[in-house]
Amino acid sequence: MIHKTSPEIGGMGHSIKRKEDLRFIQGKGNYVDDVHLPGMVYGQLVRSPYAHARLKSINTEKAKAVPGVLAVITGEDLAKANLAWMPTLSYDKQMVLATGKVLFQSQEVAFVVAEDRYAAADAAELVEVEYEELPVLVDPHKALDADAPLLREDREQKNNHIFHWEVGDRQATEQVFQKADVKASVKAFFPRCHPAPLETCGCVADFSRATGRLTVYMTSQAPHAHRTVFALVGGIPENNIRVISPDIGGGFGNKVPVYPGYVCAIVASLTLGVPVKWIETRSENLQSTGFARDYHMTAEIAADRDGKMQALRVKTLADHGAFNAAAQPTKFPAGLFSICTGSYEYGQAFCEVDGVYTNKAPGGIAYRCSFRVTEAAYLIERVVDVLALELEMDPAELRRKNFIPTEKFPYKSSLGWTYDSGNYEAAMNLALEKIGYEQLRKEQEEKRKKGELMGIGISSFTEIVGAGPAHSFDILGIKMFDSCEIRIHPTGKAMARMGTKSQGQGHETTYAQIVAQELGIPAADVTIEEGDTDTAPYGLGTYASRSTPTSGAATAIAARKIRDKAKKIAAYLLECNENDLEWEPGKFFVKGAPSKSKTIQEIAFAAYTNIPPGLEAGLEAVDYYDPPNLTFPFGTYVCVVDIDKGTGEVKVRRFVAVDDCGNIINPMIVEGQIHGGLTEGLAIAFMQQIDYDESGNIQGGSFQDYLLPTAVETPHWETDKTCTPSPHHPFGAKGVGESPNVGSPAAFVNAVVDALSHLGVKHIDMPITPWKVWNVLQEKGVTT
Amino acid sequence: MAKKQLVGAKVNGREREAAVESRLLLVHFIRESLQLTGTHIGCDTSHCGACTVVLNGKTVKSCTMFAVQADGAEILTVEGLASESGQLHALQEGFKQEHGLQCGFCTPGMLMSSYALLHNNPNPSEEEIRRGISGNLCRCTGYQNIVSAVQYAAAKMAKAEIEANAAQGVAK
Amino acid sequence: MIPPAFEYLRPNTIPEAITLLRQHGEDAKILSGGQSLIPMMKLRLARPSYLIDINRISGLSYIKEEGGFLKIGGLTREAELEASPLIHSKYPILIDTAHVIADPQVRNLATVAGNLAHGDPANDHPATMLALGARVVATGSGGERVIPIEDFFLSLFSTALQPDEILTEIRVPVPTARSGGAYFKLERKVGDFATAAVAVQVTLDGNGVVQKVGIGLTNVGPTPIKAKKAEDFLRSKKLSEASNRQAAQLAADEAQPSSDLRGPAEYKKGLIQELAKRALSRAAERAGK
Amino acid sequence: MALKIEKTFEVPEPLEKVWAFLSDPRKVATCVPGAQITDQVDEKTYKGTIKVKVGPSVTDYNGEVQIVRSDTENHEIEILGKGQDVRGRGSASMKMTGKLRALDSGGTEVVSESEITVVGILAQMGSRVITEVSNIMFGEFTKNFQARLKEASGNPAGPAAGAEVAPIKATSLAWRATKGLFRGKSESDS
Repeated sequence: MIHKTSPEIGGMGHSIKRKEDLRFIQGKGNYVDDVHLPGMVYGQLVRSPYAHARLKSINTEKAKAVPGVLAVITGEDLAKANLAWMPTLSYDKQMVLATGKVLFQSQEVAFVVAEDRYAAADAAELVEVEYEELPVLVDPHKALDADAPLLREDREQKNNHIFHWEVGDRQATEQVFQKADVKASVKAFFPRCHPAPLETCGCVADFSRATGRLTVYMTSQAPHAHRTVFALVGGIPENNIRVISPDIGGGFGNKVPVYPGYVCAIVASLTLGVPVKWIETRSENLQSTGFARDYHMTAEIAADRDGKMQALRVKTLADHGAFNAAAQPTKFPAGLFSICTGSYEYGQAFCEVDGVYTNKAPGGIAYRCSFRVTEAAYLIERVVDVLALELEMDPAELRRKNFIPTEKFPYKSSLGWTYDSGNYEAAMNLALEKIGYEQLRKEQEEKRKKGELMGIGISSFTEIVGAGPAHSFDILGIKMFDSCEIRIHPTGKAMARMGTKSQGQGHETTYAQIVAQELGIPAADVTIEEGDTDTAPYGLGTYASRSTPTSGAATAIAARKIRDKAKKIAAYLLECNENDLEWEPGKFFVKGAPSKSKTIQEIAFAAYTNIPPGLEAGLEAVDYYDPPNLTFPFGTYVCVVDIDKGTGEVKVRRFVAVDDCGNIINPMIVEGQIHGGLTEGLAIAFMQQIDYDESGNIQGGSFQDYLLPTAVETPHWETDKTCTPSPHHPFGAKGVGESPNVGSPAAFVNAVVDALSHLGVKHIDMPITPWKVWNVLQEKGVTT
Repeated sequence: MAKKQLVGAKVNGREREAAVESRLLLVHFIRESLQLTGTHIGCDTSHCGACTVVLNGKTVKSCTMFAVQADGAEILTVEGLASESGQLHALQEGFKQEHGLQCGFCTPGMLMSSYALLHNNPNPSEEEIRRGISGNLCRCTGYQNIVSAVQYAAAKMAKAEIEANAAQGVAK
Repeated sequence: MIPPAFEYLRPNTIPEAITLLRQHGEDAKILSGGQSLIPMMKLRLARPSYLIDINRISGLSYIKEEGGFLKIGGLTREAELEASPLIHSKYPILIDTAHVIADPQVRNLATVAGNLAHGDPANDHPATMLALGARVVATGSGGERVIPIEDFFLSLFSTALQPDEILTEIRVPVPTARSGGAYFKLERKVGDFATAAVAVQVTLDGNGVVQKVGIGLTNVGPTPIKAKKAEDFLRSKKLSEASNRQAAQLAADEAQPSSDLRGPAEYKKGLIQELAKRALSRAAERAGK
Repeated sequence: MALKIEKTFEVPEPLEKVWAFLSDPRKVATCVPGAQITDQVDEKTYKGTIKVKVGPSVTDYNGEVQIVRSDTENHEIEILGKGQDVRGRGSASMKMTGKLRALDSGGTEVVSESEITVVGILAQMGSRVITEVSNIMFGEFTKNFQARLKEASGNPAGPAAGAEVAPIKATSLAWRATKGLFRGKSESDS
């Protein structure tokens, strides 16, 4: 366990109040749309109403005639600068502004720049685009049909197949299935959904003709990576680009990719020599930026009669939309989906995924998810429940029987991951105890006799976060380390900068606590700064719950480097041998003589005023941390639902979340993250879907139909924790931001299915809307 | 350029004025004409409440109102919540103490809705708080700590009132 | 999102407003609460050249009982309805209704009259007013006329208001003793339009026999629907679970929903049936008090 | 989105007359609320406009009407109408198959099947209304069709083309389309 510092120091384990809050509660945050530069002008995108159409002509004359309009940029204009297309992080490319044809509804077609947003909006409406509609491909199952329209004419490969990827032993798995006593399977669709952070994406691109420098204020979860992308794609020397991520109003993976709007604003600023602001509307955000999931999955489990699992087989069709723009840095086209073995032991497992193009917006891995772990966790936790039904076994009991035993960690999974640590049964036992599982089962039995419907759903998920080890991850070849630079000022106060970027996770507080923990400098005396590529050390940004596993680790290591130097200074000041010194948070003292000590503040002062001979002045350090492995947070969630037979409404009566994310920096912040993630999970399970009709029209393209729960739909969450530290992380932490979103959808769905299982129901696809439940009840002859 | 008209309003206690197009949304008047950027835009369709301000004592979504409609009105935005001397409002304190915010984007709107809620109902139940903030979306907190924050503020304001009354009693 | 340009007009009296309506005809639009119109303008689906803001016309915001009617002024906001002690004590069905319209901020601006005048079958007050047997007062260049609510909704977004008329008052007959009403709505989330909803108002005699009954349905057809067959069935019947069940079935038969993102048509019919049962029993319960 | 409307109705006119009317897009267009033929491209193809309107909300489409198939023997016709929103925000098209059958009464039965496809902002925002609006428009069309035929019999030589039917009153795709967005509240709709 971690040594607990005093509340004054406020190191790890203290629920100290957030440092960033003061500006936000006073309306003094600085989000990208708050950035106002002299001479700034405004851009607006013109988008395609068609999902698939040939571009016949674009006439910008009327638009240009609107007073205040400065420029209208089209794909043809960009093509002249070789910028009509840009690379994606998944080794594909994506149109910045359409040339030739459009491939999804709301695709970017032209960019209007005007002196104010009102004129830009007026002009955007006057850009005349002539389209010739083409057959639309919406159903991914038809993407590979011989008569399917070919979407990507730019590729050499003349079909809509993007990739086939498989892992595991197909034949050995097949053999186990052939001999198995019991088989369970589920076909589960994880619908396309969208992270929808409350702040949409946007930027202010500011190119100075005087200095030749480009400054881009943008909603970026990965400012350094974006700077490199701009340098590589735009040909601007990287030292002449400065990316600043100001305060970000939520990201959830939506602000990882580079979007055409950013590129257009940059091009416009380069062309016009004035700052250009581009801010998405909500509909633009929902309709064109990084969505999540859209996985059509089948899972099968082979088991013996006693419920011991023997093999897992997974087959998936992945709908990537018009471009493979999944912003994921793994070497695997389906990201970390092969974590689908979950918390269980099998003899064999096999997983295959095929990716296809459709006439839908590109993206795929956003929404509080470590590169497809959400799909994986949902699928395995769903099929385990189906197996429990087949075996007529209690789903908790079945899980208990198959959990990877604690003593087997680090555990190598049949699909190749090395789980760092886990104690799955402890988390499940705590969750079951908290919710009163036995009692609830009895209640359910009674209720069933009376014809009432209640269900209990369990999800014992395993996460895989903290991208990531250099052997498996990179962005454009850049390894997925992350960084921290700490400077201790002469008065003993500190400034630390990281390569990550908070979007609400509270980094200004938690990183300060790590420094406080390691150096004994009160967290209040440590200022954290992220997001400015001119000042922060290079890093790959914040997503996939990677900040604590990577930059958090770098912070601890950098602090330890400082401590090492501080020790030398202390020895000099105390006129003793370094080896005679002992450390307690905040000071070095001589072994056996605690009164002979030097505080870190005294040492800091000496580092600038009384430098030991042979040592360089100052007290700072930087660390670039490449994690040796990923971390594997886990937990068990239990959900209780009641179903209204008359309306099909599902009410979440209780929800207990037991999380294990190793050692915790700030329990208050962790709990807040879990509340937020569970609420997103609730929305995914019951409300949210970005659907497309057969003509490629987006259904759910505004908050009218893309439903975000309010305080009224959101239940009261009950949280608890177990603690199984990561053995390889410098302070045993694992990362937590995504666990609640990864683990909860299965708990909700399992609870609903459990409520209906005695009627023979085995699965209902998300989102579980009242009408879907009602339809099932009608089918099963249940009436009020 | 379209013809402009003068709009004047008392914003956070100060008379402010600007010449605007009749179609200028109130939220743009506040954010751009007056440079009070605490009020945010999150959805454009009147669903998210990030643009909530208190207008003549009532919360409104400033993205769904024209600036010309607010001519002569009294407007309170998040920037006007703390006292002149910088003393935080009980709600602001509550949001910090109870971890009622994460990314901070919905926070100004949440604060303004909570402000109006407590004004009308100083001792709301949890259900009333949840209903009271149902026009404001938050993507980060799951609302639980926002509810706690409002409860914190309600308790603090009630205590302050009791103390103020007691002090008045003593004075008498 | 940015609305197209328009000219803003702010009359101080109803006659002025009517003159402006006549003057600008189809190019003009009345702006009262604006909570429906402004989002449409921002989407550039509505592009009036003139907006006639009637919010500064005095004397249009009131809730009072007078001459056997509850009178609600043309500028009365939903929030005012919710806050009214009179409405709380005597018209709980209106509280039920106002409470489930959009959200608090929208209700601070949105008007009850606008909710009717919009002619949207998905709006909530139309069904309630059908159940209550309300009348609306239309003021135009020809003066005032009173329109029974059942004659008001003509078609999708089409009402009996003439182009130069403004809805200036809603009149609800003051309920007699042993009256009660309720509004039950199922929505995908708070603030959403109804997937379906049912309003019921009943007056019983001392033996629990139905003297008067009104049933209105929300968002299950091109107009708000008055469930006449269900009403006819219940009249002079003693309310019971069985009669409620049968009436609910009749109401469902009268619904003409279409399938959409809120659910398939059959589901909506099923919902009407279920919600009608619940609204009937709640209305009866309230009538008994 | 696509939806189908199937409708069978009768007109008290002889089959041949109905057939002649139905085979002339200029005449048929006069029955479509808000539609107008502006130009003839070839024997079977015409250019036109259609306005779907209510109050302040107007959606104007420019497009073409084409007789795709005409089976004089069996009195079956397939007409395709396609229009693009003049503001570039989408399109609408309708494929209508009409089949005529002579009735003993001397009148004609019209069996029609229409497939309507809407693309763009209206389809995004108002899937549910499109069904209702289409039904209403189709109802108007039927009424107009019957009326025009009657007029035509009163004045058999008079060309029906060129006349314009007023857009359907108080019914707008656009208006209804954003229903969720305007959350049902408040303006006094005049």
